[in-house]
Amino acid sequence: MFEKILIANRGEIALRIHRACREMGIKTVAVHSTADSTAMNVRLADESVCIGPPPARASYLNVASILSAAAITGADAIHPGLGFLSENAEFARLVEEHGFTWIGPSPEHIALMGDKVRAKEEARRLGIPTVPGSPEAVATLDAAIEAARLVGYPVLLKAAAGGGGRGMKLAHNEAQLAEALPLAQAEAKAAFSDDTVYLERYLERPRHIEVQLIGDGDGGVIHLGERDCSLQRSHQKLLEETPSPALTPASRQRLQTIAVNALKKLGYKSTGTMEFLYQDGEFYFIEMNTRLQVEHPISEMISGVDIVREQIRIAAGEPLNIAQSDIRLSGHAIECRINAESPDDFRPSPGRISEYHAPGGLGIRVDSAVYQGYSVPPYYDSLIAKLVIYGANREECLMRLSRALGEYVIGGIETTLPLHQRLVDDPGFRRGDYHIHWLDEFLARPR
Amino acid sequence: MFEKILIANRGEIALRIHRACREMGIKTVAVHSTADSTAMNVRLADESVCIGPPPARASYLNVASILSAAAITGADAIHPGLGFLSENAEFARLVEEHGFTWIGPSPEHIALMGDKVRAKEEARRLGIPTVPGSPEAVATLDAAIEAARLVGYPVLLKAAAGGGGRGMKLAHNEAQLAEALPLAQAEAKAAFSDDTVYLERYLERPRHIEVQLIGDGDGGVIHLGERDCSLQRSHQKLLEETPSPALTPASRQRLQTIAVNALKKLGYKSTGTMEFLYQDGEFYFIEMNTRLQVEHPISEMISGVDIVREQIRIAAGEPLNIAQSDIRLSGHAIECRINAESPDDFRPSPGRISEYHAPGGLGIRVDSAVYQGYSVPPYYDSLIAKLVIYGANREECLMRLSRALGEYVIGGIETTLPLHQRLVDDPGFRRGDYHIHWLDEFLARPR
Amino acid sequence: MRIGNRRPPPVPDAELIRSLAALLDETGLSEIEYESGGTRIRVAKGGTVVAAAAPALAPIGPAPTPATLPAGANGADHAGMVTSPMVGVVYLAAQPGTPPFVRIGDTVTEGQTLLIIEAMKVMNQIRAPQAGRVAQILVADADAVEYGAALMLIE
Amino acid sequence: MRIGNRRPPPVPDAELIRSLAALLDETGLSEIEYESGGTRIRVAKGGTVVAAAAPALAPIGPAPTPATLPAGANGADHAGMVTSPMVGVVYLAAQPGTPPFVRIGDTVTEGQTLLIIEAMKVMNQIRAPQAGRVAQILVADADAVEYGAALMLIE
Repeated sequence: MFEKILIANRGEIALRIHRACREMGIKTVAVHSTADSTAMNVRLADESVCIGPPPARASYLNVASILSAAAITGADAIHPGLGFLSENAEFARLVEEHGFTWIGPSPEHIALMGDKVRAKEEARRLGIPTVPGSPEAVATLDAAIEAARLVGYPVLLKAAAGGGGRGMKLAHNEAQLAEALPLAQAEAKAAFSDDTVYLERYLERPRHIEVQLIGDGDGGVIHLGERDCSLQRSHQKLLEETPSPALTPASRQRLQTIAVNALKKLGYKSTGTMEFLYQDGEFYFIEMNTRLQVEHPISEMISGVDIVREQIRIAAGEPLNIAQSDIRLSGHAIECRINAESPDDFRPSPGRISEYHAPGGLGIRVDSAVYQGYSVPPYYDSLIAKLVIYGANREECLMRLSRALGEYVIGGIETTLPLHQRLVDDPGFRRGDYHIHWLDEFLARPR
Repeated sequence: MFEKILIANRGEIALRIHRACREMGIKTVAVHSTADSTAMNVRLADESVCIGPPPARASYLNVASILSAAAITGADAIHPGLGFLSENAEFARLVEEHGFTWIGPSPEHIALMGDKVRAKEEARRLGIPTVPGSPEAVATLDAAIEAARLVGYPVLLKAAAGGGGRGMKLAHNEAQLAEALPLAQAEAKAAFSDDTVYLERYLERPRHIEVQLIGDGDGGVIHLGERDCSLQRSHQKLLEETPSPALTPASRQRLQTIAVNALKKLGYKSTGTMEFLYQDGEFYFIEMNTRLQVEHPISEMISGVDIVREQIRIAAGEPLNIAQSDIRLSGHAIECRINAESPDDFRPSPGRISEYHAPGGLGIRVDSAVYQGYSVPPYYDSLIAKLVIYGANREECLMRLSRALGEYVIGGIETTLPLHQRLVDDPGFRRGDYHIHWLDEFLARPR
Repeated sequence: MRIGNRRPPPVPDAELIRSLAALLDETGLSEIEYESGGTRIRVAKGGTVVAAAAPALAPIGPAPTPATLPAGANGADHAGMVTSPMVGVVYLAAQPGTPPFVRIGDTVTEGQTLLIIEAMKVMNQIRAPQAGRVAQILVADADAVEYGAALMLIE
Repeated sequence: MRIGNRRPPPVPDAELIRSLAALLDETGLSEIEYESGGTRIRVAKGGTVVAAAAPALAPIGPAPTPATLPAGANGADHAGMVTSPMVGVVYLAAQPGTPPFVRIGDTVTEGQTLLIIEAMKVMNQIRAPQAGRVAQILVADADAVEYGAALMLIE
């Protein structure tokens, strides 16, 4: 096992990793920008090195400084956390070249899943369903109508060269398709000087469902159930829960089988997450995240598995010592992301935390690196705490969440706490009846 | 179910009960002395009533004020918590007489177990082993020798009228017994003007092992495993763990059977704890606590059962909705009692908490009603926080405990945190190799 | 005291204290001392509060927490203030419909009954601690009172 | 920087700051402002700290936490202070055994090499930002340095 791990990250996730190391008897090195000198993960670490000025590109993305810090502290391994360099295949390669162990999947797997087009091809190869679409471009209306018939309405026309919504047109039937095709082609031409368009099925009310996976690269693969991350504000996850209120035991079983088999074929070695859209009983692969995820704690709560510990063990070359049959997924867990931002317009709200008091008691877990008197720097992600609630069932979990939100005190800055309180009081949310557009609609509602 | 519960207690246990109520959708009434006006449980309660000045006898033991508070707030039920009036059978009777529901066992059971002599007789009747002793007084040396032969050495001579150690004499063999008897009789005579003495087996290195029980008074009885509370400083529990590192599966099984069968015969209705001494593979009944206990959280951690919720449900007349077969005791849990007192000489250390930061992350539960800026009043028990740690096994639990103690910050007053850190680092404790005298010996060791 | 269906006894300074607390946050000051007429209020942040507990409530903000004043803080320390020695319900007259024991402006002799507090079906007579004039009556008939609640001011 | 086997670079004010922090606790003051020579240090309790982060470490007491100063705080703001632009290992001479690039008291010209910092096997020459006299050399040969660490003072 490693003697010393350098944690190339900041904030709550750096602290999360530090805690796992401490509990495994592994020494930690914190690297930090000048803005994070007094951060809790820096204070608690056995060693710390300042790697640059506040801007991330000069510090947390500063490969040379991070590798030098590992060298001068004599670290055995580097844990990238999430965000920053965690899905940078080149960095992973450099880490290994410089003789440190990379705590994550192989650079090849990172690169493969980092390329969204190759990732989808690979997914199909691995027998994972993806959003159905036309095999190639649809140049003529006849071709488009034929493709749409196979794919099924509604369909979305997309510019092949495209992105950013330009050249995108929605059609619910043949008539609309006939109107949309020339428009899409014209827009594509104008935007990308290439009028090639293709079409794929449009999902109107999908849920975002992902599967937590761990592979040891040696045939051992386990899943820790799914997470429902459909509550997103402009693609930013705000609240996650497991199990999903939407899945039937049968669809859940199918999802788990698809994901586990794919990971085995892939020979994947580390923790990872496969993300799907789910609508009308069907799953469609979106992407795979080749790293630890912000919302991993809810899977730990229902499975009893310490995901970071397993990730470190596997990186150290140990095989999985848990079989799927040993894992009993029970109860319900919810994570609320507490961000330093206005709960109304989501303006970032950095600054000094004048009061801080976290809720406690049965079924409450708080992952946070802030404390009373800490100043949230303006340079980074606004996530300052994760309130993770466990209950024997969803209702108990929601009741506990509501009481915990009532106890949580964060003064001096604005946070998303009030928004979470509104959510937990909302009948639609309590019914579990939501999808990826639901939160934006909820926020648009008059109050 | 109740609509409103008055919580006749203070501090962390009052908050613990408030939380259970909140999670059940029950309104709470906090009663408090003038010293506790700004306590967290008072602030979080739906309603609060000041019941008297700081001294407990004028406030938390003030039956008239508490019942009046229940009347003016229209509470349905009264939860006594622990300590104070929780084992006062007369108060329980008054509560019921005034038309409120008592959240606890019947006054008869409280009275029965409150009388330590009757309790032991009842225990024998229920088939629970007690410390073997002479059936009646031993007047002559021959009678003493004969009794000692049956009981087994070492034996302790005790004044029948006695208590407080006066008239107590230890004898390891016949010769010592011959010397001890007249001395014991003389001391008893002097102290209680009654020289009647009896003898019982003396246990030199016993462990304190207790069983958490819940009965619904209707045949339903479950246990949540044992708790090892052997780490005591002059009879004050400091750290508890479950399961006990000392029990074999067979002895554990035997203990659980004894306790569950006894509770069934008793027709006991509420939560309760049977306490035993354990030495050389044998259990000896000490007493039964007819209330919630400080250390109940560790049993919740390994069983997943919310003990306070069950206690309230049963008081509301609902049957147990968990069968023993539904309960899977798994993992290991430890509770550290954080007291506002010097870790060296245990002088109380009330005062203002200038810094407070509780540890967080996976497997950590903190039950505490203090916060940064709170002043610990000098009038009451010194327990200010319970650090409860869960791990998949004892080693993981100890590693996590150590890292959590390292994160816990309580400034401005002295606490037992440093003592717990010394304990978790001690090889003897880590081996689980201790007994009820161990901690006093540990504290007496030169450092 | 905060109780649901009944109204808590009047707390003249609560609003003022809340405004000072808000001002404290706004200005970032660590302490404000405010004196006017007979009242002197000092509010301090994250710390001890002399005259009242209200600002200290801020740290427990998110929970719905109407002001709870320490008994005695609502003027009860004032010389001549008669406070409640128990928890119960106040009656200003011996019987419904009969005239009250005392009215504002009445002169009372030491030991004269001022009002009754019912606790556990027992009617407790609350007597004047000294002779004087009834300057204020701070409770209404059938009000619930807690220990230390201000009842009447005798001058 | 705190690192295990190697010694962190000297931090002239850390001790002073710690003493002030201790004094703060002892006296129960909420703030102490201290000025002497070029240094001005203000320590405040449970709050923001201007000149250095050391006292703010107190809240995370129990954990073994040697002082970590924000880079730049250890005098790096001082005019003429040459600080490290990277993390690496310092070499004061081109080769082991050869004379150092500069000695205390030397006059240097702008752009003259003062020392080398090795990062990822690359030798980076650190040059004098301006002409002047080498007043202090704050690192020893083979010291590990972090970003912002004070290296030399040129007057």
